Amino acid sequence: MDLKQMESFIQLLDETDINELVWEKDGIKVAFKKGEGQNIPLNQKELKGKTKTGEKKQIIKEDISDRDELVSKTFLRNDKNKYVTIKSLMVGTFHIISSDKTTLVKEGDNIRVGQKIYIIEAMKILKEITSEIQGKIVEILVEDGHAVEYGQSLFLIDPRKTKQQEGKNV
Amino acid sequence: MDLKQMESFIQLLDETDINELVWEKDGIKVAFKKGEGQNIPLNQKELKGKTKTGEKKQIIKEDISDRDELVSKTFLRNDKNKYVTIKSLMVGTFHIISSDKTTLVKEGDNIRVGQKIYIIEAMKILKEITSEIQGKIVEILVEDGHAVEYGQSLFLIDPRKTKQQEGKNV
Amino acid sequence: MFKKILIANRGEIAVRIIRACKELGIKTVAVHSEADNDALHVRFSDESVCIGPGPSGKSYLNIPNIISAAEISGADAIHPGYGFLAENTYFAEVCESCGIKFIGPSKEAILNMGDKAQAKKIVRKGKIPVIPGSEGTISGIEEAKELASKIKYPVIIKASAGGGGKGMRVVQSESALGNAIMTAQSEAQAAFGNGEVYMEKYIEEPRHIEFQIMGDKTGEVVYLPERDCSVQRRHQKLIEESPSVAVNAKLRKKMGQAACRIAKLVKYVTVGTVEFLLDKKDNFYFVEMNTRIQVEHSVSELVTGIDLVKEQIRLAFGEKLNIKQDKIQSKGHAIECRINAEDPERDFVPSSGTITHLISPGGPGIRIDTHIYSGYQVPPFYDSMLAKLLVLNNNRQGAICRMQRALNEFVIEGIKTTIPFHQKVMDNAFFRKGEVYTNFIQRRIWPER
Amino acid sequence: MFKKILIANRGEIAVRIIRACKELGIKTVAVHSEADNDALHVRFSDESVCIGPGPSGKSYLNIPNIISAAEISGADAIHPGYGFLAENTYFAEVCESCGIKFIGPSKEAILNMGDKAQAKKIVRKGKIPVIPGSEGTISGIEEAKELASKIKYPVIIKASAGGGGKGMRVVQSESALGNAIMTAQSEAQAAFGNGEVYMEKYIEEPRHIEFQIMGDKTGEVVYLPERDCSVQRRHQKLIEESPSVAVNAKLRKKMGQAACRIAKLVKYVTVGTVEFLLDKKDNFYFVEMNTRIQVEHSVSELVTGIDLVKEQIRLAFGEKLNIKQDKIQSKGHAIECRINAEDPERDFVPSSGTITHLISPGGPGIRIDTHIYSGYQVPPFYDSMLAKLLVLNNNRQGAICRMQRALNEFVIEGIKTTIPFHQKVMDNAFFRKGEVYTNFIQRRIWPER
Repeated sequence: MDLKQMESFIQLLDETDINELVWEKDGIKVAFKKGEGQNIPLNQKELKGKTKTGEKKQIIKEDISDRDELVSKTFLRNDKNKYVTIKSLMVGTFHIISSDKTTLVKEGDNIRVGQKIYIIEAMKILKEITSEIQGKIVEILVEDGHAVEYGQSLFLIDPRKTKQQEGKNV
Repeated sequence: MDLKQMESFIQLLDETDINELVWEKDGIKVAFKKGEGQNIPLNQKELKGKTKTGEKKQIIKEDISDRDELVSKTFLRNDKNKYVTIKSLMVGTFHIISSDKTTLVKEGDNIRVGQKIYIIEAMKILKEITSEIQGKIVEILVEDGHAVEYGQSLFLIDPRKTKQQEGKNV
Repeated sequence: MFKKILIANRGEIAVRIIRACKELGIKTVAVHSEADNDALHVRFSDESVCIGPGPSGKSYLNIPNIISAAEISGADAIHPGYGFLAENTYFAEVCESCGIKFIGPSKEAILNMGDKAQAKKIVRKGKIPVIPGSEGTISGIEEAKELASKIKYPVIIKASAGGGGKGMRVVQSESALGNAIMTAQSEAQAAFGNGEVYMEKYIEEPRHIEFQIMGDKTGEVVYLPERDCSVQRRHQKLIEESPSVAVNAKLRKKMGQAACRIAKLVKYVTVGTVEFLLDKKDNFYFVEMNTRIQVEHSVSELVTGIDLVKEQIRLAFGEKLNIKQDKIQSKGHAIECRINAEDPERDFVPSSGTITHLISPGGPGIRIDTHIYSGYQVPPFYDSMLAKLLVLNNNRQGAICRMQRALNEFVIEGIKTTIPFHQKVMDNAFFRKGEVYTNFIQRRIWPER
Repeated sequence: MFKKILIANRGEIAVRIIRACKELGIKTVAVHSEADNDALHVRFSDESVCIGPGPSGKSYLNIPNIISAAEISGADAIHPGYGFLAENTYFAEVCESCGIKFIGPSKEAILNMGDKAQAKKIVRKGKIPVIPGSEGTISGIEEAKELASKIKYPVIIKASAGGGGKGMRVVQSESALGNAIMTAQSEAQAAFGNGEVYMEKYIEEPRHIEFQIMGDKTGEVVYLPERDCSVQRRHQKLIEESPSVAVNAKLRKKMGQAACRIAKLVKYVTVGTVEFLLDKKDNFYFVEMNTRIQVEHSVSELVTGIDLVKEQIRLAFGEKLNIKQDKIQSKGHAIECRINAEDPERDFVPSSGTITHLISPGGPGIRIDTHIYSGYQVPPFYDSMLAKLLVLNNNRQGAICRMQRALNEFVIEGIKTTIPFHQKVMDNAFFRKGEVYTNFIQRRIWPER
């Protein structure tokens, strides 16, 4: 990084409300930090309150080179109140295709309470798991035949979807 | 990551409510951090600037049960631009009373540059130390015959006092 | 050798087992609760599987999830550590039925030694003394008198349902026996709703002396020099050392051989510990056998140079003992202090929270086994041990000095620890003289409590 | 025994000396620069005195302030550690004149061994081989040929003012000698402005083998098993081990006795080290003697169980050696890795800053000597060593495995360290086979550099 680059950085930084910037390459490390305390409008502060540490970490881990991906994930997370995650309470192998080759559920399916949605294989026993909620499957997060641990997210469910539909159906 | 990419990042970051972002790839590391919040009134910011860690620590070390003492010390420190501290550059025993029993200086004395103000005894040798500043001795911080280490504060000097007096004397 | 071992434990012992596996070139799978996501055993292992929420009943004791974790990770053995499932015969059985090697003795050995009455019966067969006393409860005073005169006074009357000193009476002579039994019975009735009592010979100021043994599948068993674990609080060991000041070479051999005999009686394979009470006249009595690796195994590792966890894994795999009894020698004196997250000033109440600052002792003759680090959050769900601080030196006096300086160096901020308690013990004149019996803490450290 | 010792040093060695003093019941005074206000040696000592600003020329090398600190604190001895004033005869003299015991050999011994030419003269008297070569510089080609044929080819021509390979030529036969001298002379002239060169026998792929010795005032001297310090970068040792794979019992005795003979020649009291180069045919040559405790002393402590710093203090006080030569035995194999704040990927450039996260290895067979902790700021003023990580195991293979797992456990975040370098070495097939000579790093690890 030369002086020219540095200048443009500083200008860029000055125009935004980014406060700190660290750039490291081949052992060269450049760090910028703006003065503390700056007229940030109230509404921005409010927005900030919504970003939690856990989420930040996740975003950081993702490959930021794919910007659309980043935006979509961020969108999902900002919208997380809308969706419900079904997590595994058992350790084992996740199956969505039953032994008779039928697929139990797929993305886009509406599921109801008590519906068989997946199978966990543990200690050579297949255990069928039924849903405790109703809604639409937005995403299936684990592939058939993969191992899952306790607390691992399996399905992303939009619980409002079927409510509306059910409303119509009734 | 080049400058172009960085720019778009910074813009992106500025538009979102993401606060912090670290990007690392093949030894290149880029970290952004936004301002922490903030319309702090200007006068408060100024006050903050004055409290340094080092000072805080010293105040904490003192016996806070004696509140008057604390206040006076704090006052002194807030006023520190006014006063100058003479520190020891040697390790040894501090003497303000010379071998012929005369006291070299006392609190309230005006001292001038080059005046013998104390003696350090080190390796059985007495070394006379002269002042490099002029002013009035506000406080002598070490008792005669006590050991001092490098950097230890010995005298608190009000450098303006003699200037005024000298003004009169001239 | 095993290819991959799942460690069904947490804390320092999980880390300890991973260390042994790494040095043996065996892959490791850590299982952990949600409260232990950032734990060192998770960080140090090759793979990790979350098996449940914080409370151990739902995670570290969750047999289906642990077995399933072994299956999905392809582990061919499970090391149970100590506590949790380490002496659970059902777990050992499930492992066996799933084709996973349980790293410990056979389930029959665990069963035989786990039931105290059964264990004593076996041990008596081997002509090893157990504390004499009534077979079951006593009721009739005449029967009691007869037994007492047989086992000789002093005797102690204990509540069958009891604990904590309630319904307990020491009797010095026959004239006091009748009254003592009646008081004990009514105290027991009041405290536990069960007035049954039994009688045992009363051992005055005994020491807790235990022998580490190792056995292989050919039936060979060796013992390591004894550990003295007399510094206990409510039967919880706090300080262990080796060798014991109370055991000379002759007694060591006698007790060690007794320990080996017991192990052979149950065809013991892998590592285990035989615990004895030792009275002031060098009489010793079998108390129990621990069929697992123990917290204090590291004391014996320090004095002998033997890596017990590696040996345990090797022996469980079916390898033979590779050291002869006469090659096992003590190279000095070792002491272990258990540093617990407890407040010794407030009756050892557990302390949880975040460790804000940590400085570990170092330099010559120091060993630390811990799972904590600066910034570590101590979860409230598990036992309170934070670290084992061990020292080795040429003799006991030197080891105490070294422990004192190590305790002084040990900085753990953010939570209360038992470091001040250990400093008090190391300073205590009776401890320094080696006059330590199982009542040491209540008698010498906090007599008022 | 001394009542109070001032430690004229910093970092791990200051902490190490404080540990020895604490175990001996001796009070300690730490001196420190302003950059070391929060250092562990300041925290662990009984008293501390600030002696100057960060740069060591004004603090740790400030003799008047150090002596004065000893006087005001009433210290009766000064331990200089290593580096700084440890081999400064003037400092030793000032201590003596002020009635403060300098913990080291006599100033005559330091002087005799400090001057390399003088040292070689003394050593030759003791019939111990030094590397053959010219007494001074060489100029005439005939003179050079004569010498070379006497000491036998290959020979090496070195710049008198030199270093870093400049003005250096290895010569295999007489036909190449003339040219080599001329090239070396002109290279030396260009590089150092001084064209003088000298000749030495060229030792191909030597090992650096050193012997720790201890001497008392009665003139008795003993040696400890050798340390192999061949893993060096620009004459800086990075890894040390004991014993050496290249030294058998017979050679050990021969070299150890030579080391003792040298120590006796200068009436050496306290601890010191005699360094040799060892060629592939078991010929060894005296290189120099270090008249102080060394960084790598801990390697010998681990294998022998002897506390060298305590012995050093005892011997300096005038006590006699309390161990006989035949009782000094190796109890296994020890390896030390120096963990430096340097970036091995960028030519070992020093790295300073704050240690943001620290996890220290632990468990069996690990020793760590360090002055760092989580939150510690590495000052830019001093040498870059952060920690010494040592392991002990039954044999070399086991020690390497243990070092590998310890290096894997060691987490130091916030600054660059040499941990990845050490991992690379432990993985290296030549290192594992023990084929390690002083050119190991350039030949086997980074041949391109």
